[in-house]
Amino acid sequence: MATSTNAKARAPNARRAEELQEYLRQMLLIRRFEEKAGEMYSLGKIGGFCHLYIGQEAVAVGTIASLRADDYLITAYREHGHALARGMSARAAMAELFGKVTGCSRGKGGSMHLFDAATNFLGGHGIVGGQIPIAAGVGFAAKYRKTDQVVACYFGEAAVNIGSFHEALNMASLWKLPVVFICENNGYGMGTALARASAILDIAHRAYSYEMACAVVDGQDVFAVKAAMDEAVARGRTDKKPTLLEIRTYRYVGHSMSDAAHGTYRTKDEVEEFRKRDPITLLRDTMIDEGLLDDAGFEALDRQIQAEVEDAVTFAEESPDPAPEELYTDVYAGDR
Amino acid sequence: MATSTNAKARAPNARRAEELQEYLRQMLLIRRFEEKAGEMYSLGKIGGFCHLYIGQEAVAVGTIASLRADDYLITAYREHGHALARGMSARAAMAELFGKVTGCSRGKGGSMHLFDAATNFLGGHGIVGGQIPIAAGVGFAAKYRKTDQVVACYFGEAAVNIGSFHEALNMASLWKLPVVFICENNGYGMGTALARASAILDIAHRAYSYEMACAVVDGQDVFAVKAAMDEAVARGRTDKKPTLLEIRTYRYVGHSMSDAAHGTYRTKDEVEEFRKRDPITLLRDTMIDEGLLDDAGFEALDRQIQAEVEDAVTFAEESPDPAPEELYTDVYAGDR
Amino acid sequence: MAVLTYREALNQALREEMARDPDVFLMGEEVAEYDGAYKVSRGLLKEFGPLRVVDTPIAELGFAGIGVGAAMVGLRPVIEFMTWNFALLAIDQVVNSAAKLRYMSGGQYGCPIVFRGPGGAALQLAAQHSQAFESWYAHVPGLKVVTPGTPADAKGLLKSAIRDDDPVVFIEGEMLYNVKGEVPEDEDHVVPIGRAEVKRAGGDVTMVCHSKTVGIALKAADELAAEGIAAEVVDLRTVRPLDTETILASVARTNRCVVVEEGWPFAGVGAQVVDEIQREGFDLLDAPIIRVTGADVPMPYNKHLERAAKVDAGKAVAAAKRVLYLE
Amino acid sequence: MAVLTYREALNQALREEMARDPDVFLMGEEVAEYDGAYKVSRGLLKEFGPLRVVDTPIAELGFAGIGVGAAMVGLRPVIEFMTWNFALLAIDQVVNSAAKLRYMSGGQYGCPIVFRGPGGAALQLAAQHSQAFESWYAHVPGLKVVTPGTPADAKGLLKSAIRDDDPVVFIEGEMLYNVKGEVPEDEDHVVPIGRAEVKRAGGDVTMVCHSKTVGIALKAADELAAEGIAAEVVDLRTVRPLDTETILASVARTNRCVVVEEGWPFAGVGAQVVDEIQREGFDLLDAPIIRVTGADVPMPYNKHLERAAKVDAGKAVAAAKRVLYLE
Ligand SMILES: Cc1ncc(C[n+]2csc(CCOP(=O)(O)OP(=O)(O)O)c2C)c(N)n1
Ligand SMILES: Cc1ncc(C[n+]2csc(CCOP(=O)(O)OP(=O)(O)O)c2C)c(N)n1
Ligand SMILES: [Mg+2]
Ligand SMILES: [Mg+2]
Repeated sequence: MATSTNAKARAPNARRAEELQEYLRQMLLIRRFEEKAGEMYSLGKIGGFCHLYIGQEAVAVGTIASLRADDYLITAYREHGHALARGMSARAAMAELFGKVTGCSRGKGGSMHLFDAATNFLGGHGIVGGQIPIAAGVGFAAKYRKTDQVVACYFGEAAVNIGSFHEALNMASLWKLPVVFICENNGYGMGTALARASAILDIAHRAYSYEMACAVVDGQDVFAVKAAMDEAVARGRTDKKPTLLEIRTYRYVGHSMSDAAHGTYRTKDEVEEFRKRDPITLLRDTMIDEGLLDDAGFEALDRQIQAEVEDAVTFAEESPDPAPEELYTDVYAGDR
Repeated sequence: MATSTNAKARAPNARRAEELQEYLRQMLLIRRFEEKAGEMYSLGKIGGFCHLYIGQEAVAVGTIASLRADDYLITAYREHGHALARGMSARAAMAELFGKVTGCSRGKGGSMHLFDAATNFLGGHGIVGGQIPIAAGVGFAAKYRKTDQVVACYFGEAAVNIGSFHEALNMASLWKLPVVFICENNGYGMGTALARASAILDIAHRAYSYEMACAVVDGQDVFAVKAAMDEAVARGRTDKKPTLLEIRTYRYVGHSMSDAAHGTYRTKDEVEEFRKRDPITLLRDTMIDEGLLDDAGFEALDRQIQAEVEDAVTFAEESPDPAPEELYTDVYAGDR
Repeated sequence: MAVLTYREALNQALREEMARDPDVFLMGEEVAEYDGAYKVSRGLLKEFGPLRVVDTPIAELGFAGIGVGAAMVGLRPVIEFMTWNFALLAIDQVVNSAAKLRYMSGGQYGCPIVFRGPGGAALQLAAQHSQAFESWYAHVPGLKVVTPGTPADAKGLLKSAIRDDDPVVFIEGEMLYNVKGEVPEDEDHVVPIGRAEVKRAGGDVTMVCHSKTVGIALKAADELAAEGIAAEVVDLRTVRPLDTETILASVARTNRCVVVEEGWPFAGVGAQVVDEIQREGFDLLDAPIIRVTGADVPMPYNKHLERAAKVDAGKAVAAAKRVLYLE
Repeated sequence: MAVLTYREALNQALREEMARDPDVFLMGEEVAEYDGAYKVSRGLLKEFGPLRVVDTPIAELGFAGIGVGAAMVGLRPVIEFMTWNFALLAIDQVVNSAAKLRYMSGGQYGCPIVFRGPGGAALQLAAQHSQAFESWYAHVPGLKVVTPGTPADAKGLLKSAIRDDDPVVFIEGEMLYNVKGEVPEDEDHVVPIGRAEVKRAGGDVTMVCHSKTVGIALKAADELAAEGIAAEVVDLRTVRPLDTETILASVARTNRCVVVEEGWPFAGVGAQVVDEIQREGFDLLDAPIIRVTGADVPMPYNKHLERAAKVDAGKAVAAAKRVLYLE
């Protein structure tokens, strides 16, 4: 595993404080947002399929921290975390989950399809693997236009067994496309453990089939994630080459809101065990160790974030539904 | 590359003579059959797409020699050679190319879709990669029934970049299916050289992504092919595990009858260079060296085979077309 | 007769057919240890073991092809697609392999396989997860397409599909799994493929429906009855082959027809029904046939928009009145 | 006007649009160094270089998705499928991504992409290589489906498709590539998407057709004219959106209609045409509409069987006479 930057070795300085503070804020925002989304789902305010990101926060935050504003992101249906880390407001995200016209996708996309053109957030996609070739296509566009933009493409470890993954990675490597393929290995695709779906356990090694660079990364350690992503982004931006990152993480909750918290496919103990390496706690502890944070500071931040999430709920609640005519708009370009 | 059994080291004996004679007969039959098919295509006796196997004969013959009668084969559209090596009569094959009711597929399949249930020949398939998961399914059936049958699955090197390949190999390895995946690497998919389509040049190494055994084999040397296949078949039959064989070969002719012999994607010189390691010549020379054949014997065999092919043409020519009602039979089980 | 849910009826059909024929196996994502994403395969792993109830990786094209291969050599695979939306990835194997093998091989190789799973829209699953593709599959010779609307039909048709020697596309209603109904307990309760059923008799207007719209048409018929209009509800049950005879016999009685289906309008199943009726029963019709379909848009997430996009009894009632020139 | 083949007309359209807009690029199997499997892209690599004319591995799903991604961020990809048969492997990207992105994103991301290639049956290519899928794509909201039948339409419609801001499924006739016709030389010759054209006027019977069946219908009209029957040939040109207005205007003149299409009958394009006519023009019809379609079977290899499976002028003539009650 890529080793975490030894945090203690660095002298605390304002820039680092700010940076870590921002990671913490984002991770906590995701955590609180997701907890609230789960609650709102249970109350029937949110419908459809709703996949929470709790436990995986350091992946989105650590990777997105490496990106520039003009880089692109694309991901699957478990994407609230990516959207928030990329800077979507909790309001726009929550309103979308509520199906309101103030939502990032005007209430037409829902939990699985958050989009945000303002931040080059190319959306949540619902067909497993579908976003992987699309990401390669965005990388192709960067190459075509001779920009130095990079594309971050997220997918679960269960998506590496589908044809899209294979075809896209082959072409991305063949054509030297600036894409970072980020496999969030949380151990399960719905109820199926990695070993029951993949003939190989080190997902990263799939990269060898495409002569692609790869790394296995500790996804609970935001520093490790950031460091690995920095390298991968540089490889894309400068060397114009793709990377496959396997980021090992864990989801604390069920696959979706209709799945039991641990289910029969894993034990409660296993979940508890993983919770011990909580990415937020790890970061908080590092910050406290480094003197960048104290308990009161953490509590204050948490309160502030909880208020932000509450405000998002109120906003979503009070926002109007799309007008009935919206049923027929956005099918084609001309019809709005 | 797997090394060829050193032919000279072995004492000539009757069994070996018979075996080599049979390889030679099959390879020559394929060569003459294909030459004739090309001729008949030019005369308009054969229609549609017609992909010849000239240059690749040792692959079909060497691999099929390792199989038992109850094993299965499945392949793509360039399958005349596999069908003949498996024991389909030249008559049934030629009549199918002519679209006659006496053809192996009653004239309904044509050049790309030879089938022969009597020899467990599961056909020629026209969608690149389509036969690969089907082969895995046949292997699954062998496992399900607890037989020790093995499946030989053929495809070109251009097929390894398609999703089917990836999905099928992963499941075949995960579930330990007795399949030999035989990639006939003839260097080109239509006009596209391997290096322009695959990010990795050693196709065999794709197997590592699936923890599958693999080998690179000299496809012009029938002994090397047979030896590698023996190993792979044993792995399937006994260890119940799949293998990926990359068999390096070359097609002397165009991709199909509508493609120029060498085209613009390769030089005439390249083709000539490869012709110098002709699989039939190599085998013949070995046999002559070993005292198993002389020039006269070769000529006699060739004449006999040419007569067999001529007979197949006459048979095809004189056979009736399917009756008009055949248009509506074989759509569903009940309708014949 | 037992009262079962549609889900239980399907589960029984699978269990009975697997018990009856050792060549039948079930394969798909989450069908084994998870008991099925929609729990249709509940208990089957326990009963039949991991060789006959097989969890797959997410690889629709691959495992559909594996099913085809197993079927070619005589097994009877039941391939579950978690939903038919994902089957788009596998459609090449369904259309280019399963549907054509018998023909291309001149009758040497058949493909006795069932592809099954839920189709149509559930609740707020948005554009990629709310699609009804039966008209696509029904377009293709070599396939049969079965779309049961009740628990009894679900069981009887799934049993028939598994015993059928040809590839069957078996589309379940995602919203029907919890619907209850009487189901014959007889292990040999099979419903023949290719026969529609008049689910309710009535002389004023024919309502043709299938799958989820059966319940909708029946509800509409109730509402119409309250207004003194007798609607005849014809449940296609099988979309391909289409039971034109039963449809025409009904239209001969009513002279008016509405077709209610869940999917998009363009070249939907209803278009074919209309084509058959106007061609074979041109003189029977006293009014044009009206189709009630899902809106011609990708499905929106917002629940009000979604409701507006979907067919419902009210829309079917309105259509019936239109063909009766009542509004 | 220049006389060009359909192939040359397409080639010109590509060349002109690529010259006009640097965001347009062509990608697919063998499109560059090989000049296209059917030579539609002849010379383009030379003219525009390897970044804009891109050979791909055999990976239809992958490169269709790459096209979608490039289109999302504003390029205008033209993705060539070597034939539409192989596009079944890519259909998930066409239907679940391209067609839905604008809607799912609430209008933020469009997908200005053209998927193009030959469709339908050529000669003796057998079951897997001889299929017409336009009714499938036309079923899907979010897509436009264009099927030119002449060189002029091929050029004008391909230019429109490339300039269109939505995903266009552009299905060329594999048997039309060598057909010649007059093509306007004007670089701004575009044919609007969504407009049918009366290719021949006549008052006795309407023949609706598209793509390869345009020539067939025109030939049938010639034969009918020899017998004193005036057929009006309506070329749909665009299958989705369907130009119902032009169809109905014609049927209003003729009161009789035949629909000729290459594909299979069940829920084909013609079924939708029938549905529209009988609904909007019920009182116009003096006879049922008859459809002439490909046989409801996988395509056989044998040339006589194949000929019997295909639509031809003779079958169209017979259908026209039937709707005129002449036989
Ligand atoms: C092609 C396809 N098949 C099946 C599904 C249903 N499905 C949704 S999520 C999922 C599991 C994916 O697991 P993974 O890729 O590991 O991502 P995670 O949910 O763990 O984030 C499945 C099977 C789907 N959406 N698309
Ligand atoms: C999915 C698909 N895409 C494209 C084609 C058209 N096509 C037929 S053969 C071929 C090249 C295949 O090359 P390879 O796999 O190396 O086999 P070879 O022809 O060399 O034996 C292509 C592109 C096809 N049949 N199927
Ligand atoms: Mg996972
Ligand atoms: Mg090749």
